[in-house]
Amino acid sequence: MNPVNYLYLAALLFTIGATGVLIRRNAIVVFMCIELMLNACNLAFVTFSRMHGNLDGQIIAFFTMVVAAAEVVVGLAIIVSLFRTRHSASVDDASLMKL
Amino acid sequence: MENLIALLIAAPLLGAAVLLVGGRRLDRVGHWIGTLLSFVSFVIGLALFADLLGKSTEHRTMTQHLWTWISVGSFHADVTFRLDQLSMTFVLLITGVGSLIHLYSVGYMEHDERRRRFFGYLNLFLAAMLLLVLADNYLLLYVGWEGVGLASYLLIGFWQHKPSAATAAKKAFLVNRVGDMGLSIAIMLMFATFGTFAFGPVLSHAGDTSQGKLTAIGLMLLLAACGKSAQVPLQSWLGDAMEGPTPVSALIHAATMVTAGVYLIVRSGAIFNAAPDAQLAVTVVGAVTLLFGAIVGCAKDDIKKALAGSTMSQIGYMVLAAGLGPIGYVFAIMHLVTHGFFKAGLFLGAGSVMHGMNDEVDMRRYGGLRKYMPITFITFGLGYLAIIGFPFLSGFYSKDKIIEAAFAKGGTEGWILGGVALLGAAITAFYMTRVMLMTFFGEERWRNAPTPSPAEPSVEPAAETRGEHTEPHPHESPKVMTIPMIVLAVGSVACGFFFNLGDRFLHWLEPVTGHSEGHSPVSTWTVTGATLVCLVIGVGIAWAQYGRKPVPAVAPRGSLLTRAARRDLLQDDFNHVVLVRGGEHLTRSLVYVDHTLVDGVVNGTAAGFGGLSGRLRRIQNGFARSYAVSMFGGAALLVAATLLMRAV
Amino acid sequence: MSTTAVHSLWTTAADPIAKIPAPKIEYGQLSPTLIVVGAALIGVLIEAFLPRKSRYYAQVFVSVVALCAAFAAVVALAADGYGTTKAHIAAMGAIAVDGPALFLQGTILLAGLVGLFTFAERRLDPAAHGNRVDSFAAQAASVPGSDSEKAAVKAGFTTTEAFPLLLFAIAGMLVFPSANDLLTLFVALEVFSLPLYLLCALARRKRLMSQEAAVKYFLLGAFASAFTLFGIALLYGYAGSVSYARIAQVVDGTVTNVDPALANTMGNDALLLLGSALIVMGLLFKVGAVPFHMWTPDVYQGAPTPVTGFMAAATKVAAFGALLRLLYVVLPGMRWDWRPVMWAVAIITMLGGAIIAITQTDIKRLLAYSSIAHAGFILAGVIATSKDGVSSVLFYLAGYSFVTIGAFAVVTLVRDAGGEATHLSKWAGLGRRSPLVAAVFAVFLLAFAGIPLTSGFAGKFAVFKAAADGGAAPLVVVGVISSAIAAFFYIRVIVLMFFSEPRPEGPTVAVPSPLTTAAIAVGVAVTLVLGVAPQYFLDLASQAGVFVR
Amino acid sequence: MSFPLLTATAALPAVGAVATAAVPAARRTAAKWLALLVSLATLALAITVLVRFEPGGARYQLTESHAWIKNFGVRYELGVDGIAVALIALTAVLIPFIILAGWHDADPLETGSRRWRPTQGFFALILAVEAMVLISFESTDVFLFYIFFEAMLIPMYFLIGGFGDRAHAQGEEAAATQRSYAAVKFLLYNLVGGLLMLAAVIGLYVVAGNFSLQEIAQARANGSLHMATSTERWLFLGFFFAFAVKAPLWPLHTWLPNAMQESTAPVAVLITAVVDKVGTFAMLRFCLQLFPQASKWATPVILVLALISIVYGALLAVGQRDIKRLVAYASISHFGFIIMGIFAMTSQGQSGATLYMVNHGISTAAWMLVAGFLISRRGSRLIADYGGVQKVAPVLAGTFLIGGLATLSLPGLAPFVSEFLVLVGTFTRYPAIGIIATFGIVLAALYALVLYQRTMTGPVKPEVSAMPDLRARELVVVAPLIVLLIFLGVYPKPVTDIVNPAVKQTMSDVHKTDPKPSVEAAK
Repeated sequence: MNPVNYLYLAALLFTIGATGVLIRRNAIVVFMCIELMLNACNLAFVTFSRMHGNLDGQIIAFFTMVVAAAEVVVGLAIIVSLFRTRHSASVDDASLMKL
Repeated sequence: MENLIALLIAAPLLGAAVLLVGGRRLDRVGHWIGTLLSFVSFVIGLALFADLLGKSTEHRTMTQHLWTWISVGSFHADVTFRLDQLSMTFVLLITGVGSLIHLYSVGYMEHDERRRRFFGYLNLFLAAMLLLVLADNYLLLYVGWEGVGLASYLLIGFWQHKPSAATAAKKAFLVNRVGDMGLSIAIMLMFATFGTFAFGPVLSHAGDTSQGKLTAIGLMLLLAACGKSAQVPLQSWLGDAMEGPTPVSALIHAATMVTAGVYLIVRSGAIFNAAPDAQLAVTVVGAVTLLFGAIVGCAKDDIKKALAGSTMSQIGYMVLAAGLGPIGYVFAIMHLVTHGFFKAGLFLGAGSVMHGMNDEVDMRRYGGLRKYMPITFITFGLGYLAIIGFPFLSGFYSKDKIIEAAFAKGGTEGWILGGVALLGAAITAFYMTRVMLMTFFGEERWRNAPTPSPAEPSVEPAAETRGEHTEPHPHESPKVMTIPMIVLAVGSVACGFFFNLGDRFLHWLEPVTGHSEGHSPVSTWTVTGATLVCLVIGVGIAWAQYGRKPVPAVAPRGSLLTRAARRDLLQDDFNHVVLVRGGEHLTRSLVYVDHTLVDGVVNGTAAGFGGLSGRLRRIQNGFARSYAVSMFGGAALLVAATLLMRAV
Repeated sequence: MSTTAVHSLWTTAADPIAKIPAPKIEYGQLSPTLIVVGAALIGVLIEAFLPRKSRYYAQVFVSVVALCAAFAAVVALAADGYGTTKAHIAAMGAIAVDGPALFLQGTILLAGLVGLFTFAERRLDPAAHGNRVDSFAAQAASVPGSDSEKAAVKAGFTTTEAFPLLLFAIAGMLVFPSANDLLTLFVALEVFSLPLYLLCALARRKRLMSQEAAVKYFLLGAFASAFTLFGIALLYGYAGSVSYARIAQVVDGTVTNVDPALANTMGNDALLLLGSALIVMGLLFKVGAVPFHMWTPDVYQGAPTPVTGFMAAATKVAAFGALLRLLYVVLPGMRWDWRPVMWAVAIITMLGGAIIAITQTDIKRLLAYSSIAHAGFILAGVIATSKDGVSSVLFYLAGYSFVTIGAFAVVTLVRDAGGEATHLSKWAGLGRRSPLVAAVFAVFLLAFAGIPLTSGFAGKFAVFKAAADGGAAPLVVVGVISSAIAAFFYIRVIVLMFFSEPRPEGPTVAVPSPLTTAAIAVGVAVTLVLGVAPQYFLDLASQAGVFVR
Repeated sequence: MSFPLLTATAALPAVGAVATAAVPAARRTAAKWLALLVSLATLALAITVLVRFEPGGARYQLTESHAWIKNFGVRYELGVDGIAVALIALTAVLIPFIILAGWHDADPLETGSRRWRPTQGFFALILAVEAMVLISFESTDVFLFYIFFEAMLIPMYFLIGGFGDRAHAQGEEAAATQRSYAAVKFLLYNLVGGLLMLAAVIGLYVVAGNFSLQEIAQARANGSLHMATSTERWLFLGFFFAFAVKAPLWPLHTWLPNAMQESTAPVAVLITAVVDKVGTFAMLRFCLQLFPQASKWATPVILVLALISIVYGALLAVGQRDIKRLVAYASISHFGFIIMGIFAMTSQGQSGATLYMVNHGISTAAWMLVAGFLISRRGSRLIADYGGVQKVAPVLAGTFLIGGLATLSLPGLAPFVSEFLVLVGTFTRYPAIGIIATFGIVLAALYALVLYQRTMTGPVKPEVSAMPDLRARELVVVAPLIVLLIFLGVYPKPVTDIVNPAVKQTMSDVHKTDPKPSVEAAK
């Protein structure tokens, strides 16, 4: 099967993730969407790696996972603290600062 | 000898400086300093005159170069004086009459606490006037020209606390400025045409350039003359100028300054000779003013304003003569000199009368004063006879010559001008007789006239300060005032005859002004006869109206013409409506424009940015997701644009 | 896909370990970064093992020492000629050691040091229960207003973790502009972003706003980096490698030995354009260019002011460095594709930032928008695509970062009961109350406005000159127009401080410790020196103007 | 390397400013005296410059040149030609009088409002402005000039916004807001101008590669530096706009009335008599030298604008109710004359314009400062609040009248010479414009005399009945100015001799010669 299709899939996942970020209110979900985007990137990396026939892509994928993990740590910390103060994880509630 | 010329000016200038800077400590002696210095100037003038007479005719022009004033590129102006027969004549007139009037003022201004300043201004005027007539180029003349304007401004407005006086002063200066504009444009034209504006080169090369340019220059000079000499259409200031103290009216607004225009035209004769159109304009202005002034003079009840009108019309005579070209120049100047004498005399007389009448100026509140102030009566009377041209008095000679010259112009012009001049003579006789009768004859109308008439608000302040509106006690003025009057009276009787003995004056001036005998369609004697007839008619009518029947203490309504004439033939009203009102509207609207439009555009732009900012910041609505949207959109745009760039 | 390709791939994957060469790392040339990272790790250990009381001092000490040492290392490298002649690529092509890298690292380190001073300031906030406190939350984990927070405050806790976080951020920033392959770029990006997200959440006062800022910054930042990552993936797909040099070669078409198997992807321009656009977008997000700027005002306002100052200065420096390297090293071949786009971005950034700032009422937001406008000005220099352009941008960044930190440091001084009084109305008549502070702030504002004899003018002039030289005259015109607009609100603040009557209930100006004083003093000094006698630094910047390939 | 006289002249007031600012708050009087002494010392230096300068010598004399910012091609280059010397002298002469006149303007009010007006600051700012003005007259490097042309705004801005007339109709609060509005307006107008000029300066660098006025001018002259016509025009417009704002030329003038109205009289004089001159000076030095073709190309439009300024300014002056605004609009009219003279491109016009700058400086100073004394006595700027002052304060009235007469350029006073030169210079090349401009002298008479009449003459208003006459200090300020006015009116040669050679140079820069008269009568 032509690996290009995996690229299409990656693009699709990425778009889904992005859309999720734009339309979902819950911070956690938004964050998961971002993770989805990152994973879409991973898929793309791996696919390209396969197409190019070198390992760089696969290695980058690992790096990405690590980074994603770190992001989770930081992100969840922030979101949770926000949740505990406001008792809601809605992104839209956090709009004190505007204009 | 020519080094003395500068002293002529220096003396009064020094006086002005000392008196104005000196401060109160000079109040005691100030007036004497001023008088002394003006006499000094007069003596120097006499010395120079003697020297000039000593010389042969062609060497009678002396110049004194002091320093280079302005020098930029080819633009070169020197401070150089030029004394020739013409300027000599003026110097003597100015310093002579000036000195007399200084003397007179010592008495007249006795009660004014600002007398020192008054004399300072008088000296300033003398200096400026002398500079005017002694300048060797038009730019320097311009300095004197505006200098006398300043002096007259200061002196008309001398009683500044009177709004009327302040207004009159301002008006005089402004109207003069309009004239000055003409002079400066004329100078620019000269510079552009001849590359210089010194008398010598300009006048000697006048012929070398085109008609058009010369006409332009001539008309501009005429405009200047109109401003300074109160000729139509710029005459309106002279009447109001009577707000000034009477000696000022005598010196500046009768004898000397107002005649500067005539000087200018005669001085620039070469230009006018080469520009007949300009000359015609001059004669027309002269003729019109001649009648205008005369008519106004007939209607005024304020003695000074009546005399002012007469001044206007007499200067009209001179301008008319000057416009006639070589045939008229000399007579213009001659009439100027004689007029200087008798009109100054008349004003001083009027001043003396007012002095004795608590500064009342309304002739309808005079009457029968000849018993109370005999000297004034006699001197005034002599002046009167002189101005109406009573045979063998000075006016008779000078005016006759002008009328003859007018006829001698030839053609229909000649007839018209001559006719006008004759008519003028008649009217002159009328209004002067009227003044004479109302003032010195008839019943004593001042007996039952407690308050000054509201018609004449311009009551001199001395009266207010003294607070007397009770019945006046007419009395003769002190010696210091009467002596000048007597001297001037003598002058106005004799000088005409003296000048004409063997055409002295003619030969004296001819080298400067040039002279040509016109061929008059009518003989000299006819003219003289006609003049006398007119004279008699004028006097007769006046006597019929004011001599036989009593004069009403309150002015009757009078005919349309009279009412118009009382208002200077509506000329002021015209100015007010057209210029003043129009100007006010213009400035007010401009202020509005400046605020709303010019400023508004800028403020508007600022406000516009503010509004835009206010609208744009709404995008920043605080919702993270909308920020994400903008980022997403931005990214999309970025990608699209990049692809597009490649596509095209 | 042909079987040979599969086979080859398999074999490559199956190669014996021996075939993988041991990496060769030039520790000496990476020393600045390594020092900072090491110090950060020590900081973590301090948190773990030292008693609370002594942590603060230990942390400050370690951080200061580390930053100074790192800066010394940078200077040493530069003196050694790594900036010019010996410039080359270290760490197996991962890190470039060259002029721009060293210059920017130096700038970041100094900015970090000054920022550190403001972090360590403990005199401004009134002492809580006898404990001096800095501007960081007593205990970030405790809910605002909760008992646990009160307890933490009572116990005199302070979040000394801020210092290691700062160091980590700085470390990431040091790598960012010198990263020479996309992977390093991405990692560095995250390394300096994540600590900043956290730092934003640590404000002692106004914690809700602080947390909100953190959330926004985090979500949007992660969002952006996801885009970046996807862009990286695409570029990788395009070039078959993430190394700048390799990609550049492919872009220029000068690539050798193309594997026939890759013919269908290698050099596919669609990938190239998409990829580079997305990566650039990620960087533009960091520099806060319109339309990726919207996080800036909120985050600047919500974050603790020292953090804001540091962030505003250092992030810009690092991000612009990376942007420059990307555009000058990787993508010069497609200059004609990205220049027009950048033109547009620069223009809307300059105008947008300036215009929106006019109606701001909060001093921190105002400065945020002004920083956006400045990003636009710097972009104008980036677009010049010339050596002059590079050096002018470097110079601008150096000048700008110190002015920014100084300005925010002044903001920390103006306080009332509720902490910092950032609403503009409260600044009315400040010039009457404390002329000196007002004057200093006025100097910073004038520098922002680009009045001559300040660093702002020199920088702006350099950038615009480069842009005009590079044929971007219209950009210069837009630049001066937006500077004029910007001048309006800077002046508004000055008017407010000097010409309007002080409010009775107006804020007081706290007397800072030598730390903040030093930060402000450095700001003023740099502003004036770079304004009056910029020659030396211009030389420095122009020597550092060449990227190694 | 001789003694850097020009640097010293500019540096002295700068140092003085710092020193004055450093004087402790209590020693207010000391600060005043210090400032006065510094300004006098500067005057001494300026006179040395005047003496050391040889008319007809090299074009730029007393030159200094040091490297400054290599990368921008900027050098620290000073040098003066006749025009610059004249204006330096003017500045140095006026500043002591300004300081003396403003002696009490910045004293903190003992009673009532908590105005923040440290005397030290006031005088320090004045000296700072002087320093910057001087250096911008001296600099022959475009960039150097630009820097101080711009930096000058900041001290001016604080002088306008920080210090105003004491008593104010609507009370201090309103006064403060109006002041800051005026200050902001001043700053923004000039900043916008300056920023556009910045673009042009950069463009000039891109074209020419350096900023040295002499080098560029030479290169332009000998054709080695070619500018595309459109480029030259754009650059010219960039420069001219900035100078036209500063000058100010209609319709960019509206900042001036506000600024002069709100600031104290000495500061107003500083604005119009000193600072604004930099604009007209720069037109003469930079626009004409750097962009001769473009200058000629723009001449018609500029002349028309100048003409509008003349008439428009005068008419608005007539319409004003506020004494200071009136003076401001009068100045606008005068600046119209100056600009007209510059762009008439005749030696009379340009010499006249330069002379005009000097004379207008002195006459406005005299007029405005006396007006300031008047206002400080009554505490109102409205003309309607005065009347009959000459009765109670004759000397004040007299000096005020002389100031007014100078403004309406009465012959015998200095402004007449320059105004007439400008008119003649314009007339010989553009007769129509020259004639229309002549109407300006009538309008000038109108506003000057109307102001005098309304304030000084007529019955004495009760509010002014107790008004004291000029004090010794004030007399010391006014008298020398009046003497100068008369002297330069009677004997302007000292100035013209210095200016003429420089103007000849400028004329040759723009390849123009005076139009020849049709009849050679001068011989």
